[in-house]
Amino acid sequence: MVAETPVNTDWKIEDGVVVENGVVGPENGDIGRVVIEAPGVVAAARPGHFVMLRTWEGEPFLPRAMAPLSYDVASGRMEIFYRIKGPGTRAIARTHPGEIARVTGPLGRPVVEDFEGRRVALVGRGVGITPLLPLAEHIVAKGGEVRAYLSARTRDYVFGHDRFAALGPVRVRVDDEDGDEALVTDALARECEGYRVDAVYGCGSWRLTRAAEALGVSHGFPSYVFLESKMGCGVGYCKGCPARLRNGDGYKLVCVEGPVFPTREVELSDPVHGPPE
Amino acid sequence: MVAETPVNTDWKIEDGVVVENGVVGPENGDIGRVVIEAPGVVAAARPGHFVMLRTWEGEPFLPRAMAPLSYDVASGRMEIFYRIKGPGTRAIARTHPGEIARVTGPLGRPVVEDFEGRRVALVGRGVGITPLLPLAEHIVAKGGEVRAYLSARTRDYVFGHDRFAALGPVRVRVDDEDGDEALVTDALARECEGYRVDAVYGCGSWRLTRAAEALGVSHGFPSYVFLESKMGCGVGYCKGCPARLRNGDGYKLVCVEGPVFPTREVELSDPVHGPPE
Amino acid sequence: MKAELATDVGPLRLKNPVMPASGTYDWFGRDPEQVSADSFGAVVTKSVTLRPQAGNPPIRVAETPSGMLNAIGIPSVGIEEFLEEVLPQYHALDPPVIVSVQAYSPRECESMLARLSEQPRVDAVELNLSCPNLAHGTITAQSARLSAEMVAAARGATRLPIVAKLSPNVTDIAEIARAVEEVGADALCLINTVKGMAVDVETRQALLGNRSGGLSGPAIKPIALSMVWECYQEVDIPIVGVGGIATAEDALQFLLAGARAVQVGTATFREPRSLARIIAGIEEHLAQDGLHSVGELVGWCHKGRLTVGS
Amino acid sequence: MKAELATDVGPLRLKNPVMPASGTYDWFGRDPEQVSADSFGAVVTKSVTLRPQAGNPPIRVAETPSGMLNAIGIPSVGIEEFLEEVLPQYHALDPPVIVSVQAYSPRECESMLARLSEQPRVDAVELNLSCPNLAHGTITAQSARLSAEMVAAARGATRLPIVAKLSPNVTDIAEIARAVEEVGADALCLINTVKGMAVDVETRQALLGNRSGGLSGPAIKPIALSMVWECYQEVDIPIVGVGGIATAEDALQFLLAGARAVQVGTATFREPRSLARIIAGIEEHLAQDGLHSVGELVGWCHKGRLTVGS
Repeated sequence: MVAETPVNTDWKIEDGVVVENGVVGPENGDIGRVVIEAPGVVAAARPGHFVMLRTWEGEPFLPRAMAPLSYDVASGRMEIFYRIKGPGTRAIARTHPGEIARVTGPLGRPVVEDFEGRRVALVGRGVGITPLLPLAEHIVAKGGEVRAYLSARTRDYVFGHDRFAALGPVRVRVDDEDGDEALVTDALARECEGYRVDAVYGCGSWRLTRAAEALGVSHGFPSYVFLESKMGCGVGYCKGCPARLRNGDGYKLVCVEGPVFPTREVELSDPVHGPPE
Repeated sequence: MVAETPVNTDWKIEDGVVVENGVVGPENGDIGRVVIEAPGVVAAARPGHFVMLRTWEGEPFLPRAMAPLSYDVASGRMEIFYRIKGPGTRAIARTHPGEIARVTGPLGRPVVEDFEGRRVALVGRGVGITPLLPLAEHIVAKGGEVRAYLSARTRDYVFGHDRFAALGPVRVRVDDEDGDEALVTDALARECEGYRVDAVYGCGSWRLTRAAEALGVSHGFPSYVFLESKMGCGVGYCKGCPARLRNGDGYKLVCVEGPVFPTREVELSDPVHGPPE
Repeated sequence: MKAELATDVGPLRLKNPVMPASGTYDWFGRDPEQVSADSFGAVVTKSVTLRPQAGNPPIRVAETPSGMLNAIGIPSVGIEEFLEEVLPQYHALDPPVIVSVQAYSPRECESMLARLSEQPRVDAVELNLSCPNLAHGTITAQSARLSAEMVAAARGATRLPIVAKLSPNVTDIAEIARAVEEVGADALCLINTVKGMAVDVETRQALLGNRSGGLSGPAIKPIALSMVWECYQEVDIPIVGVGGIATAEDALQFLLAGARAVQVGTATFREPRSLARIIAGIEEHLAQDGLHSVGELVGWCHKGRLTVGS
Repeated sequence: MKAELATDVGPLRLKNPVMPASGTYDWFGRDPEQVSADSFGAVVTKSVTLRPQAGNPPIRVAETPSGMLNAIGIPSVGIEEFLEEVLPQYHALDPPVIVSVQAYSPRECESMLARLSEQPRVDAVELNLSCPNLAHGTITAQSARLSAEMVAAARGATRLPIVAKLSPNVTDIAEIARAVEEVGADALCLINTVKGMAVDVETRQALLGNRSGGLSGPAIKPIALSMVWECYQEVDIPIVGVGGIATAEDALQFLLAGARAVQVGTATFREPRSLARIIAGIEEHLAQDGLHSVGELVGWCHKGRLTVGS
């Protein structure tokens, strides 16, 4: 069970500054967007990385794991979308520009493959869309092609839509227009017929990731999943974020062995109690 | 041990608003001044009353007992000076105008004697000066005379000086000009020789209150003390704020049986561990 | 449809499952306008002792992370003055009155309960078993035998419902729970405060006058929940859950873990309207979830998992 | 003058009194720039078991007021892989290495300690006595007899300093402390996590995969302090204090109550630089108070009160 590639210890703790913060979409909505200036972490971030974020003193005790939509090295800023659900994300929502955001990162294992000439499908839903954008940019920068399949409750929550569109074709399904029975992976299924796909990455929906995996199996391409998990520390100390391995073969830690796993390795279902925050 | 006069249950809980807040005196000083608009509590307050104040969510868990310097019925505002010492007072210091201040009050037993024709000396030190001003105003309004004997570390901390001066003679001793050996009660001692004093009230210093009591004994006037205490609830539920009675005769509760006691009833010394916050 | 908030704690019928913890609310003959004991499921008096006692010297309370320590020491006017001066004031109140009793021996317990049984306005007694037992030099609630002796003495002296309040400072709470159930306790109250201490770095001494004290508040909620859960599986008598409840959600967690009613303590010190808010919150939650009564939730945790969709 | 931060925990000499709690820091062969285990008073490994084990299913951690619950379940590569793959990496570190050992029987304990005793880079062992004992169906640290058996087995197998880590979930912690002292423990580590539980109101089920878990963090500091205080009066071997320490002031409180060293656990999850900050804070406090060494503070609480001026 000793990690075969070294655990990421190249993270830093940085007192970033909140630059923008507010609710996305309808005013009483439950999705926030915060922009944080933390140049040290931003400069080191690669696709697949995440950060631990704390914008409050006192309670709650633990920081929150977040996967930014984008990192801008020039401005030193990262952009994070978060679902306002518990005391931590409510505290983030209350934060004002100019206030300090303690950021620990970049954390986890980045996606470092060479994408030259490779065609990659990205399947995301809700805030699970966000870690796919840095990957999309990386793939294109490395000479690959991307197609994004994005799903959300409403059009407001298709985060980074235009930026995905600048990188390749985008298919979108939103519940309130298309119904929540419609799967954005149906579009991927159709397109797989006439287009070679070399890999798919899913995030934010077990159902969509399972559908993507099934397409990979039938068309012969590998599939990967970005896992989300409640975390204690994010850095490998607490062992609190296990991903169940397939066939009951124990666990891997999302924080230091993930967050990206080949779908053949991990169970694609909810860890006991519904989606983590 | 059942209270002989009814316990004050005429308090209310009011969401007041912070109107002003800042440090008094030098910028790095440890004394804050906050003005809170809470018209319901202000309208009901009498001399001797105090309030429980909480301007924060989350930690620390308990509100803080505060004795305002003044209540202004017209504006519905109260003015509180506080020593920034622990997590509660640090949280108050961080509060901005416009934010909510939860006020429970007025609490405790007010001073309701008739002061017609009576000459009262008031002896206070530091933030312990503040509960004496509402009393001074009350005495003068009721046809009595007041003389204030005020002591502080520096002149900045002689709270309400001008307002005391508008009501009667004021004697001041500040450590950094007069030395901390000088007692403001020495002035009271001298003046007692040529001036009839009918009562003295002390607050904020065991030493000064004991000196005032001694003068009362030798000149034949009663002395009273405003006690401060760490409190759980402030309203009589928790029994957490005992004042030691003289001769080991048990305790009275500062919150519902005080905060003002005749000095002959209670021990005038520190409850075990130094001055309460 | 309005959900049914009423709940039975053994022979005791409550109009809702929320009451103050002993020593954290006091009836002074009337309430402030915003706090009405008439809305409580029951009222619980502060503990009364046989003879008057003054309580502990200062400092009696200390704040801790998400909680507080107290070393109040049960100031009490003694049972006789309690019956004459204090209890009659409770006639004005609507909810059942639960008198908390602190006895230092089974004999004291017997004699206090005999006196209380004669009173028209006592609906149940809560036995505080957590204070040091002077006779044995140990704490009653830390011994199954001593706890059983105390409850048996109470049972022999009264037909009033007996609620046994247990201490969390034990190796095996279920052992104590079974012991008091066996000798006739009608209900358990879980848990009393957890032993704790605060040190003042300035004076380099224990902060509390009594050196150690009892920890309460949200900090201990996980401990209390665990003990309610465990005892629910081990005994048949109903459980009143207490320990760190500050919100309706907290109260619901205790109901789900197996409590039939809850007590709210330290939260009242922070916010005197806590009980009213928790009662309203429970009602709202039941309505939202389409439940007919509080009773449906009690012990749900033990039924096994719901299937959760993807 | 610089104050002396070094402290002895029995035969173990530490350059400062601050170390991580087992399972809350991990040495991955190197540290991030801002976290340096070389600055710690000691390093403590996560617990190793005889055979490999995977740990508990999710959910493993839950936040609670001022604390967290964990039900990690001691994932372990097993002692052989630990000795081959993990321990050699610790050679690169300067501070003493304390290996935390989780044995499910005295026999397992013996065999693991025999293996550890052969290693050049093991400076002490910490016995985690708080996990369920499979053989007896009870928790070792909840029984003086079982605890003594385990420590005696360890003592028979090694000359390494043995630190016995006790559980707070007992009626009488001093009884357990005396029992392990008698059979040769060199030091106590007080306290392990407190048993607790979280309930998810949405699913109406226990939140943790293992249902109950261990409560840690500032919430339990008063409980830990009280047990350190109590054991300091009851045993002669040194105490390592642990439970909710997040600041230098917290650490000082434990020293005053009688701990000779402290462990920092949950605070590291919030702020990975906690240990460094606590070490610096203790040094600053000693200088401010004109103290020459950490040792002067140890157990000061027990000396009686300072006279406090008016």
